[in-house]
Amino acid sequence: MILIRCPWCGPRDAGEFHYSGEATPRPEPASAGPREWRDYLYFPANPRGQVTETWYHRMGCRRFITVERDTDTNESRPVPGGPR
Amino acid sequence: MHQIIVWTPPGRNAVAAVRAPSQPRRRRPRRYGALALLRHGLSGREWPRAWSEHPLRDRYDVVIIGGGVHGLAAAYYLAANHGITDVAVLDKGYLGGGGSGRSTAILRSNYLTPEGVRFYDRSMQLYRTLAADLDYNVMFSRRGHLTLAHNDSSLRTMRWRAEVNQLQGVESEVIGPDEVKRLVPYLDTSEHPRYPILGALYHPPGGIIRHDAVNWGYARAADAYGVHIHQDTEVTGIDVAEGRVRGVRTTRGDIATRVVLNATAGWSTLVAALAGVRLPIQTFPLQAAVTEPVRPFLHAVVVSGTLHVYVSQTDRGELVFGASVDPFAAYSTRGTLEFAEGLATHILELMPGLSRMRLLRQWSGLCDMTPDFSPIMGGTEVEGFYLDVGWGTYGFKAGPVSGEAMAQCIATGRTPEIIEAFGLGRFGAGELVGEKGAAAVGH
Amino acid sequence: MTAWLGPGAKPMRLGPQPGEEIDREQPFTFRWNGADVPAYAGDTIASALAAAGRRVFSRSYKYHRPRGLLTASYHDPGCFFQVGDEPNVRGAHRLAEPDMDVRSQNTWPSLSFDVKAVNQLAGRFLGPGFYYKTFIKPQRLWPLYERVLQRFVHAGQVSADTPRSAVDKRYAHPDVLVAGGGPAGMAAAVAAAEAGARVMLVEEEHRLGGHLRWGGDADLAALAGLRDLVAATPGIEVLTNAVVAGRYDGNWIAVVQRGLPAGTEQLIKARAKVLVVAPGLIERPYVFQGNDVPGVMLSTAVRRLIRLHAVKPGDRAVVLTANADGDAAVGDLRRAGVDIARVLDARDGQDIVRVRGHSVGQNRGVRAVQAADGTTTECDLLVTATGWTAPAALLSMAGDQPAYDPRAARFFPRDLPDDVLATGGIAGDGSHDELIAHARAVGREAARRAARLRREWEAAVPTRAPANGHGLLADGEGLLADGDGGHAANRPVAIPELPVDAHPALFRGRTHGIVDFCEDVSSKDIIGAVREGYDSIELAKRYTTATMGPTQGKIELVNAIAAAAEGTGRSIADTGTTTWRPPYAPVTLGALAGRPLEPVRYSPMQPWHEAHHARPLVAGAWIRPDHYGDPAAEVRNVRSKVGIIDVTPIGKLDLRGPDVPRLLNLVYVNKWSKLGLGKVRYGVMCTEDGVVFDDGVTGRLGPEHYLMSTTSSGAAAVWEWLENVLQTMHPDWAVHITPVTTAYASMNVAGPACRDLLQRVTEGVDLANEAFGYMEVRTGRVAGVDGCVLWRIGFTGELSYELHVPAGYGLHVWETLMDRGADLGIAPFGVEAQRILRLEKGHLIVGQDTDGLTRGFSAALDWAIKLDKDDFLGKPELAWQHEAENGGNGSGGGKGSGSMRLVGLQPDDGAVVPPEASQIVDGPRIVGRVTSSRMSPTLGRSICLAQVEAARAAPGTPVTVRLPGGRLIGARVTEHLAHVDPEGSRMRV
Amino acid sequence: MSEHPVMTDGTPVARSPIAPAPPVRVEAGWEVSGCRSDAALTITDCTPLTKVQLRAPWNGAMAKALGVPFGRAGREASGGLGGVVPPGTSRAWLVVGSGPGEWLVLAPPGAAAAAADWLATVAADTAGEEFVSMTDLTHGRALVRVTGPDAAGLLARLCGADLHDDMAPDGAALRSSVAGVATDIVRDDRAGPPSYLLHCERSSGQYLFGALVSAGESLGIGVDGFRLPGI
Repeated sequence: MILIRCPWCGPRDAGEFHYSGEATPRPEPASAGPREWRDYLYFPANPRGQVTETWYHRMGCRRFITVERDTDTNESRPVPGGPR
Repeated sequence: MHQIIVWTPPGRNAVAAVRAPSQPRRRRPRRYGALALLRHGLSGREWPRAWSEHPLRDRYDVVIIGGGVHGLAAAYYLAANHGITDVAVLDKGYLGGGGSGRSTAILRSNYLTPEGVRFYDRSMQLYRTLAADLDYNVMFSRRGHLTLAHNDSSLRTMRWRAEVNQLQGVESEVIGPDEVKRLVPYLDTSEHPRYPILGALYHPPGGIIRHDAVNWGYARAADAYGVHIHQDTEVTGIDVAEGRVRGVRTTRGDIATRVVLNATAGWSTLVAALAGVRLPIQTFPLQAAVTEPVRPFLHAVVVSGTLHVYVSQTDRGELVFGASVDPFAAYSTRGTLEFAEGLATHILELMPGLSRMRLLRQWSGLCDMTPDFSPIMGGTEVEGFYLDVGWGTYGFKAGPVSGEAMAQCIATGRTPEIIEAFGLGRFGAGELVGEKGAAAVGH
Repeated sequence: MTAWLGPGAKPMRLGPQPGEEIDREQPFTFRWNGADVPAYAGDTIASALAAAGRRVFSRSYKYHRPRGLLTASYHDPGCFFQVGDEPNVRGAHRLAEPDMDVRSQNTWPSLSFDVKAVNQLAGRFLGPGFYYKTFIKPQRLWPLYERVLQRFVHAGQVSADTPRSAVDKRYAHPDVLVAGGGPAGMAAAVAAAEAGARVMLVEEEHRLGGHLRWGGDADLAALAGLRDLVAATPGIEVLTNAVVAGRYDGNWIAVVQRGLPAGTEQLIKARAKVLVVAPGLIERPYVFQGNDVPGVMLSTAVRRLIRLHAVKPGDRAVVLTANADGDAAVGDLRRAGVDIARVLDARDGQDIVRVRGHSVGQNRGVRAVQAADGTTTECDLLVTATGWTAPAALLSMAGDQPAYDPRAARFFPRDLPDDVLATGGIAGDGSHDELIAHARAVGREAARRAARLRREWEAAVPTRAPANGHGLLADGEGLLADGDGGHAANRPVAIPELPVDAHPALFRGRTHGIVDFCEDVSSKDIIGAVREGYDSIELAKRYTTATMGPTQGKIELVNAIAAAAEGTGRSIADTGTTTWRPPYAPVTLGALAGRPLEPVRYSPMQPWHEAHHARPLVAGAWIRPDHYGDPAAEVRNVRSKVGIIDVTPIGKLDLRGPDVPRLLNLVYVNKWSKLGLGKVRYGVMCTEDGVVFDDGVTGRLGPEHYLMSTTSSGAAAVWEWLENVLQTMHPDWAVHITPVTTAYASMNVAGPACRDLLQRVTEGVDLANEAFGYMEVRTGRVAGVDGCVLWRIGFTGELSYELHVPAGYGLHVWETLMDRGADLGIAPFGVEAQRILRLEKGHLIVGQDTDGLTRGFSAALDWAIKLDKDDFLGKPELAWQHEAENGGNGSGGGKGSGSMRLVGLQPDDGAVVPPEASQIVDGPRIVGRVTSSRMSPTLGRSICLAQVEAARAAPGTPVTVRLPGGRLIGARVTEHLAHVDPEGSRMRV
Repeated sequence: MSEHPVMTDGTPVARSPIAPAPPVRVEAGWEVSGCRSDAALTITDCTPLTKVQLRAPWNGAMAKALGVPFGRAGREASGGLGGVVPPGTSRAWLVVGSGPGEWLVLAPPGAAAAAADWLATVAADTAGEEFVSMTDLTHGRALVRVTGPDAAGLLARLCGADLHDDMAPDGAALRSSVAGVATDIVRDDRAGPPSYLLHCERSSGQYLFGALVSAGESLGIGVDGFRLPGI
């Protein structure tokens, strides 16, 4: 069970969270064409190494938090400048 | 055998233009069989190498990245079906060290969509005769495959699959709890508060196979045709110029080639990126585990999508378990305890009698998940760069048909009908394949 | 020579030994293959059998050679027994118990006479992977061969009747977890605890002490001292007969406590801040011809037998020794009265060639040993002490790649992560004092690193009393306050280098022998496999199955690597090692599963449903009434009189704030800006790919107060979805969402008489049609309960009110309605009746009438989807689908699933109900499927909803439905989705 | 079929999702168990307590006025909580910082209106420039109290959060998974042995209670009925 360092609750088991994937900004729906939109929908960066992603602490503070995680080692830390 | 690469104008395919010998020359290794065993047993003579070692050439007609079942099968069919033998298969580790060697080796073709069913059924056909074709016993064991339904909606999906399967001529039917109990007496079919067994999708042709043997059999047979197999050879770069492939760089030297097939799993986005191609893939670990052996008691393959678990018993008496992919993306293959816990919890929901069996070993492989639980096969915007990736949790069972189709695709420069639905273009066009429904557990 | 087998076997129990772990005051007997065997408390099954003169315990996997004691430890491959209904019990570890029923495994018909032993003769033909090379043709025969292979399965049996164990798991949060309770582990634990750390000390054997337990007087004295220290030091939790089964990311440690009643185990999940690995070393067998003959034992095995269990291992022994432990074994054997026929010292180049055993008759043990100098010595016991294997599993799981040191002929840690340290034999050699000093330093350093992490974590949690500042301990406070002093807390503890003693590299002698005793794999097999091309250690392992058996390499790995290296001509270091996978030792499924914990949810009216024999339906975690006996009658009652259904599981979200309309506008495909007070509206949510995700109604209870309903299964997902929108897209919006699904007991009262009924029990709400119209909401007092919410909506297509009652009063209100409605003919209805009613009404169910790719327009939601809104989730894809389907240039492309359409469908023969999922075909081609179907009690004919190609969606279009089994029937697309009352007049009265 | 008693004042009796162990009595309008236990480890169904949720900016004026930060629970102004205490309620009300910008007020049965009034006054004092909302969750949640020296040991069988005194001392409030159910855990010793309030979504109450009782069997857990004021 990897440890997610919740900026609100402190270190907690990852099982308390719901992984909601890479943090990608939503394109401007008015202007986005199919290519851009489907890039956003279907084409993650999927890096090997550091990735910035969003987790939902559903069993805890129920905040969506931004986490930097290494996809090789699973070491993670909250993104600096988090809520607290 | 030397071949001349002729320049092919854009739009046409490099290898399609290779003048291949009409008859592939096959250096037959000494055949296996009972007699051979006897001979070697008596003489005590050593067996010839299953495949030979070669120096890395500086040019090949076709370079296949990934020495798993997909890459090896593609190499074998390029040679056997199309006479293209100037082929190198590169693997950064040992043969079948990736998904092919970590798979739970379950075979079935009871998918949800017609294109899926046709595709996997062709794979089953090839698997059935593979031992004889490769002169290597791959131990295909037809066991019957049961997908349990614990609630109305999964029972509905089972019916859906059964109907589609039958329309494609695939043996598949929905059976009731009593029939399920008859096939698998250890299952708890009593009034279960939470996960009652309401029925199952029964797929008699489904079964298991010895995954390593499949890899080794393809390697040995491809080698016999002159294909070069290079282990411990990692690709570090892919040269692309004027929109087409020129060569690959490896830890053991550079290779000039017009055709590269990306047949990797787990690393496919990284390999594709070397050629500047982006893929709609996220990589997740998939874990499996095996118990200590016990006397055979489980003959069918049992799957529960709701409980995310599947199990079969090997000829050695071990239970082999699998589940769905890990809950978050990663390139780690160290495995997790929660997988083992979930597995045990769920298997005991199904078969409470097993609580004294012991888990012996767990392991983990990497799965490339696509948005529609279907693979990505065919060409790319980079000419000569082909994809056989995105296999999620169901790549092993597709090994032979993928090899056959990709070989045809590369040799003819045309996408075979059987894989038309799986092109990379579908994501940009928003035309996803409808396997989503069936893929709760892709086994 | 004594007969080693069968009745009359000669007792081998010795007189009392110093430090013996048997209790002679507690004798008892247990059953071995049906015969009584005497034992003392503290005996393992195997030690009791050995004391009774038994010597052959099992048969080997492939060749069915007789096997006896080898290591006399948990890993002993010859001692797997069936105990009652428990298979593969480690007989050299499991303590014997009175009346235990122990049986040998893998023997048929009997242990002494085993017909499969013929394989020994066939052995030369059954080389590694022989099965890959035969049974190839004819293929139809393979299944037959397969069944034969299966008969050779080498294991015990499980029973379908074994009760599921229900032992609770346990979480632990030690600062330091020490894996291994030998001298080093004990010293490290004490040092860490002295430095203020909370310590968990885990030992796999039944007592602390490791090799000191079977050592000489000095060892026993040292052991007593260490045990006293552990007992006297506060803060150490000691677990014996427990094993550290795995180390996972985040120093998540799996500890398995064995020896609970009836052979059950408990899983302990420890979040250790620092892990100290101190497993000691495992003695390695020597490879030579006959090395698996019963009577060939390791030096540690004979010392354990003599000193722990007072068992004489044999009468006449030859000893091959390469180290001090071998020498010590010689002494122990002498003291035990074993006649030492010969001592071969490998350090002087002496060696053995082969062991000859009795191959016939009762005695299958060692007969003679042939030495390298050509001499042959008669004996019944051969003891080898040829070196050690480092159990590097935990290091490897921590990401380390242990390094081989040819001088010591074993592997050592290479580089470990910050939160893992190693001490004891796995880290090096040296005197007892040197090892203890190393262990103490490691323990203190572990405590220091743990303290650093503990301060970090304490600072990160909001739960600590403001009194201790924000949780930051000043250096020296708390941990490490005593002894090393605070300032030391950030200075690494100097860990002394342990010496590494030279040891002769002994793996294989001059002949070939067994490497993997579980799998019957010989050195010849491995070398052959390597030469055949399976030349990486991983391929060789997979091809020969060496190290893949129950011991998982713990005793045979290095010998296997050595054989592979011999085959390739590479060095052992270059050959490398296979990756150790968890668990370190096998763990029962029962322990991993623990007590079944499956959350189950009940509505407040559950007692009533049970009392009225409702047939339960499992819906996710909810248990709901499917029906109360006759769904069709329940339907008719709703259409003619009044029915009541418990719909508590319907998701409910309480929405408050000025920006709620903006939220609704964004997440629903339809418009919400102008929802009046007291009004209710149906809404559909799509995901960003335009696929239908959930639906429900939302009502406006107050100026800034809304109540949203979702599907039962979608409740949690929709809540998370909305929070996601608010927190990540619009943190500026003032909206508070509170899940209130079970704050209300929800019941739908439906049917012509439902208004009469409600009028009898409702206060403060005018139920008249003109005062409280269709698709409106009110709050009031029902059956004396304040704060009830009444929706007037019509999922069933009848006049109906959905009541949401404060949950604590749900049962009261339900029972009141049943009482007061009796004369109106009220009857409960279940989920099945509701499904029929909604199907008659043509209401879709998300996930049944739609699937994972059904975009909004394909669900016939054209009327709801407002593409003229600036934005809503999923709009772009829906806009492109619309464009593509309405002759636009289709820039978005995608027939995709856009080509399908949800329609009403009626079979030409109204008596036929095509089962749900029946396919709609055009010749061989699939052009749609039936998504819902029932016999309509109201219309007396079969009705369906179906997904068909858009081209066939026009009302009146005839289609062909393929029934299961292949029969084809005709059906026709209906004008509306609704089969009953398409105008909706019944709901609006 | 259970009869449904009605209070003298005509209002019906409320029921907890947790079936009361007999003898069943009515306390403050709620059906409760009348059984008593003198076991060292006890479990009590406290569902009848009033539970009012407050939402406001986690670091705004309302938060300051309440004086209870996220992660802590408090009854009085002292102990750094510096908050407002409803007049005349002294120790009777428990204010829990249950989430960032989320508070839970636990009060004796039937005090919902009073609690709301009090919170409204507090909110009013903050000049109301921030968005504040209140929801009565008395019927929407189940509430259980486990008390005894082994209480933390019991929870350690079902919950992965570190409840050692240095991480979760008296007055700690955290939400985590207990037996797979999202649960507010409030350490509330009341100057006695360690005691934890467990607060979860109502329909899982019976399941959670059952899981705690079975996990507590080997620790000799006893069921102790609800007693006023109960907080």
